[in-house]
Amino acid sequence: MKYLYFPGCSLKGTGRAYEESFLAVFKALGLEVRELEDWNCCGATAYMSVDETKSYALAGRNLAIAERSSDLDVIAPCSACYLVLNKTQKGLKENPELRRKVVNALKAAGLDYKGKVRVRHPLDVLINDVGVEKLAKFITKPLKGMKFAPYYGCQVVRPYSTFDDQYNPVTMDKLIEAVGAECVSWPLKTRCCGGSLTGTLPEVGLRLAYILIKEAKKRGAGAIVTLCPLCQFNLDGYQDKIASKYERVDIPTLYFTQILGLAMGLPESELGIKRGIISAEAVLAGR
Amino acid sequence: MSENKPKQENLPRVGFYICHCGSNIASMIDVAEVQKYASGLPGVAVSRDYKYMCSDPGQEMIAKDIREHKLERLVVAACSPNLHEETFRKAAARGGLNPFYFQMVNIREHAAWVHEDKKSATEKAKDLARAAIARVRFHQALDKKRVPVDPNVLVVGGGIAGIHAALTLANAGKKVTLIEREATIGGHMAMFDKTFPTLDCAACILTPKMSAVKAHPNITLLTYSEVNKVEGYVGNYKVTVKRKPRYVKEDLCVGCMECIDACVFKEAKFPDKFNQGLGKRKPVYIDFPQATPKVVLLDPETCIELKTGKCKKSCAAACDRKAFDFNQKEEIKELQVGAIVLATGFKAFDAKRSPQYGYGRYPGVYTALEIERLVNASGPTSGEIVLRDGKHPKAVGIIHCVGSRDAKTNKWCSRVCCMYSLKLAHLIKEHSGAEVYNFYIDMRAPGKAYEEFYDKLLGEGVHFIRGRVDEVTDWAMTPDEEGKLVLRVEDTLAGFVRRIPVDMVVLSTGLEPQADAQEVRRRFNIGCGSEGFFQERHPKLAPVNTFTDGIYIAGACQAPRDIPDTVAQAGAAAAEALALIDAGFVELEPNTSHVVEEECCGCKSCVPLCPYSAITFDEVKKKAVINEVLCKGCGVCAAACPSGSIRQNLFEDDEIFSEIQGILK
Amino acid sequence: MPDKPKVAFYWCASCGGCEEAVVDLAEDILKVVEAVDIVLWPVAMDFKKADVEARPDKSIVAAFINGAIRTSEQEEWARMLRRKCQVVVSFGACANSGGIPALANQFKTETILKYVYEDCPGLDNPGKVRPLVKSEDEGRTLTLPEMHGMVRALDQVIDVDYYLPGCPPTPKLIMAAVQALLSGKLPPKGTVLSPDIALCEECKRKDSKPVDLALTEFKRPHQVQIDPEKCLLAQGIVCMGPATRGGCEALCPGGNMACTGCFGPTSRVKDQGAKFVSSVFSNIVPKEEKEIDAVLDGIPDPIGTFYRYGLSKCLLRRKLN
Amino acid sequence: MNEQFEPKIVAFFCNWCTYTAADLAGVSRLKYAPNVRVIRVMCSGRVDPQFVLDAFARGADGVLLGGCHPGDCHYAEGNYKTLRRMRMLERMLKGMGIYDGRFRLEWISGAEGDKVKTVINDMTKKVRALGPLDLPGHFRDWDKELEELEAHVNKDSKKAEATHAG
Repeated sequence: MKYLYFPGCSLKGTGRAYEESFLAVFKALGLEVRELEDWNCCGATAYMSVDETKSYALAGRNLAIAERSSDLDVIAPCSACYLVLNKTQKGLKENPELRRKVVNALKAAGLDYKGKVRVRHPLDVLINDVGVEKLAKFITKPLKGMKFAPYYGCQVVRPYSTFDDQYNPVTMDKLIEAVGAECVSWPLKTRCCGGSLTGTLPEVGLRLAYILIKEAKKRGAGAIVTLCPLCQFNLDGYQDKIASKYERVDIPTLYFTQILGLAMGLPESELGIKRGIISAEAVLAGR
Repeated sequence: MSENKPKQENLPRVGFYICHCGSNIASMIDVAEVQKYASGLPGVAVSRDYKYMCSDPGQEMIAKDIREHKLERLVVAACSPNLHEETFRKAAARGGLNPFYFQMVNIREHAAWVHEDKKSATEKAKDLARAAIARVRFHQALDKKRVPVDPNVLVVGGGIAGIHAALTLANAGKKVTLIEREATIGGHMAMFDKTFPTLDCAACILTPKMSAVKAHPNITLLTYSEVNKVEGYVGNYKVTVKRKPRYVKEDLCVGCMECIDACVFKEAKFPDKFNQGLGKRKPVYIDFPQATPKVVLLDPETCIELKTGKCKKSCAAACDRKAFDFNQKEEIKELQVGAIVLATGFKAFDAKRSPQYGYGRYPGVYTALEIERLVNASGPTSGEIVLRDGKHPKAVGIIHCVGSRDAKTNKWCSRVCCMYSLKLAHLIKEHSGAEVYNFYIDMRAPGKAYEEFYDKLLGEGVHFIRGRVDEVTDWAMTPDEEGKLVLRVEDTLAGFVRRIPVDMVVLSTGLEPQADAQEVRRRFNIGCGSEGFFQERHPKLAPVNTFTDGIYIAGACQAPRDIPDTVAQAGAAAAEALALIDAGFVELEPNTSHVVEEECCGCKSCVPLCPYSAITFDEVKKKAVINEVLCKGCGVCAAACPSGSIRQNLFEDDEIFSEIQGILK
Repeated sequence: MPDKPKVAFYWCASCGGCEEAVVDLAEDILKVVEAVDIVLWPVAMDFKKADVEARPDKSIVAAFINGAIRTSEQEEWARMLRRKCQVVVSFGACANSGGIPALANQFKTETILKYVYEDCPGLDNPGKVRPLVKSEDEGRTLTLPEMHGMVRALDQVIDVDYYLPGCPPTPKLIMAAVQALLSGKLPPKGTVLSPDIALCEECKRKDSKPVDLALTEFKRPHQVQIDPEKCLLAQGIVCMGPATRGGCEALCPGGNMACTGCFGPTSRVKDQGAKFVSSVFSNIVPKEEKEIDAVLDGIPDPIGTFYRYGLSKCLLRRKLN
Repeated sequence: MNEQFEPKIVAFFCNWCTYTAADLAGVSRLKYAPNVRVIRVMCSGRVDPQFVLDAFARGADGVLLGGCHPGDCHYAEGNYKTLRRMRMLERMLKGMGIYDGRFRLEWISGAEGDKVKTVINDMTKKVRALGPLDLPGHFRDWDKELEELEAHVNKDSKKAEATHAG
């Protein structure tokens, strides 16, 4: 199976570990992934509230490029990119006036947008296209004895639930079990990680992140596993600030592609394990 | 190739009447203008408008006009034929005119009520009137066919609705067959502990009726059976019934239950469906003590003998009446009945479809039916409110409208879950003394003594919080939430989000159609809404009838309904069936089709078209023949006869062509 | 002895097959000639228009007019014969319902002329010259009949007394018509001079048609080896028999070819094509749209098939454009 | 007169489903365009393609056929016959220059009152945009070419009679 890949700015920046582990795992699974040439920033959720037409055109450009080169699905690992691209598809389908403006704008750039391409999430591809049985064949070093808390964040399940349930998503839980680890029962799977508030209103943002990491630790999770670069950054990056404001928790935050890579026996260096601020060394040593 | 316009002079004399329907029609259609316009149309001898055509004076006016003006045709422009076609046919007959020389024009439901511009609505009324006046010229005199009605009745579904209907019919002296899919009758009601608003114990008021059914000479009770096929037509239905094997002979077993004790499985191991899986049962079991018929049955999935054939069959050995029969097979029975009452009941909403409430994830979350079993003295915990981990809950939260009034699941209000939530609140408080919180959106207590019951609960100190619970979580935000289930809810009266920690959560799941509603309604050839509730002929005027004559519906299969209304409907359905049977005959609409023998070339094109095999081919005469009694009058063969040799009464080609011509002038 | 009743034969837009049918009366033609005096028969006798015009109105007992009305000349002849004759018999499918020529009603006149005088393969007309209704040649003006916008049946131009169906009508029916005319015992005006019952009545293959025929596909005659005994429709071949008036004694099915509907519908049917569609597709097997379409694809030219002889009498009369 | 063109649409509704849905739309006071005139048949399978052609020939700008959803027919299979016939009729209508939504087949169950409203409003809008079909008008135009010649031929006949009056 072949896919196009839309990295987005995070996976080239703070979320580089996500890109490295994603590419490594997909390569190992024999899934050919080709980065979209000349992709541009997706505008993230902020731009849409500033200027809807321009933001749809900006995100729509990526979709037009994807459609131009082939009819393959395009994978957008970052939750924000995944949400924005899906929202653009839906918005342009339901709003003919907006669609006319965006299509004309893209025509001026020599692109023509039809809206046929499907935007996919890597987790959806792993669980639904590849399937847990096939994945099991690749698991050479199951992460026995490790307990992970699955954190989905918000954008992958709200406002649209595309490949999982809105209230109680389970695809990542299945992946954690597939890699041989234990999935901690954790009701805060989709509770807000603070998002951009950690930067703009720290007294609110940090408290939200603190609640998540505290409860995960309390329920015995060795690490939190997530699928969104911003959540990973909020939970992993601010633990010093949280420690000074509340209490020290110290729990690493890994990407689901990283733990899958480890279970498939891929070297840590290829999975960007070292990039985490809270070191996962101790936790992973036990495997 | 001449046009079929009859000559001007020999046109039959037509009486045209347009109804004001109070202001329903007159407010949007200029009835005087239509009346005047119609009076000028060829053949119209009398043209009147009147405030209420369907009233007695209205009908009397028609009868008088027919006699005085020697009218030969009648056209009434008013409401839908589905409403008053019969009324005006009878009026025509009273005037001495064949009732089928009449054509109705729908200018209320199809015009006055749905248009906003008086000019175009009046224009439309004139077109439709002209079409009917053109059409009625070609009407033929017809008369309804009478067909005898079989006096036996079939009642499908052994819940309280089916039980009450069957008893009412049997007490009226009719032979009734009551069919129930489960091993015992009693339906959902048998599972309840008490019933609102009087707190009668469900078993106390239901068991006498169940034993009355068992004892009644006129009722044949077929449990563990399903209807496979329905053929025939009103008054003459042939029903095929499939009886699943119990592996126990019903006439021998007296329900002493000694076989259950003797079963090789020492303790009960398998989830007991009747107790919503809370209790356990053995492969040989009986649903509940008052099960009717009081006969055990074997579960082929778990009984070793049935699965492997290698069991010492201690159950059979213990049975001195030798009631066991391990190779009992599925049995097919045929019934002849004149009327059928469908009382197939409802299915409770599956709480797992609202994952935010955590049913199936948190052991402390129960469905209302599970609580009905817990508070029930003959339930798995003999009435003791106890959690799955054995502890007694100090605080219980009851969430109303689970799955109901929700765009994501079921849009409709389930009508009973407010009242049974109040009842459960009372029972839980009474049995366990716990603090009880009811989370509701609107407290709906519309029935007799319902509001008073709600007041009683308020008096008993139950906490009522108005708001839709957002989620049930075991995440403790504060120390006093540790180990509890926390309900997060926006209290719309207090105006802020609250977190209520409780030990047990009860989900008041709503009512929805049975899972197989679509197949069942196709089997009985009745309609149903897209969600699956059976379609009544008219929501107000014929709530227990269906569009198929002879088939009636009662209870929650038609819409969510509480027990009092269900029993009332069951009585109504029984009355409708009795009316049909006691008439002794049924009049079939005469709009059947017939082959004109000398015109038929014997091409057999029509023969395979009839789903009721009413069309056969006479090999001697080499002509197609239609059996008028089997013909249901759909007209498919009339449209398909390539040489135009089949006519459908009341819908002949001339009549429809003239209607088209009338509309388009 | 008083001079014999005069009859006229005329042909408008026709192939000459109907003339051929009269000749096919063979020796019976002598009986006809004995009884009547033919005063017009362009294909066989040299009477001119002026000869007919010279006759007083209604002096001819009957005119048998075959062929559809396509040009102004044909219309003129038809109107003149109507004036000159007491009884006009519309003779054959072209006169009754437009016949094969009426299939042109699916095309604009310009499309037809462009094809015939410009695009037709094998044509040698570099100058794209077209015939003109009026043209000058060495001081003389030459006029040609004008081509009407559509092909009409005879009774769409003049009032017609009787109809002789068929392409062509069978000699037997022609003889019966002539004898009826001579005997003066005539059915009511407008009658079609053939039994008012569909063809299957006389078809020998009728018994082999199953009572529960449900087709899954339609075949064209060249695609299948036709069983000479079995009902053609049952073999999946479009046979218009059930929707076509009998009287021809099922000549075509007898000649191992499906009936194509030339006798027109029975008197109870207003549009033969629409009625046949209503019947023949009612019981094809598929119930889903896609599969239904696949079966319908077995009939690539529905209008040409179901209105082969009767497009003028289709309720829509001609293609809209 | 610049008054907007109002299409006239003839509808055949089956008694058990679409006609009942139209009644329901009435009972629920839903508002929709007044351009449709309904003819009631017991089953959509009673509608003979001749009726559709006759409606167009007599001046209908659109024809709407309403029946029960497949599987719901009160007579079990009537609507399958309708679907088979009308799929072919649509092809023939297209062949005769009538398409683009002037003829429309809709499955509407007895409970879908609002579908009757949306279908009628939508079809009225579309047919209004297509403009009048007006076959009777076309028939008159096509037959104009006959009148001139008729006058001419009858004029000559007077002359011919005169010469042979004697």
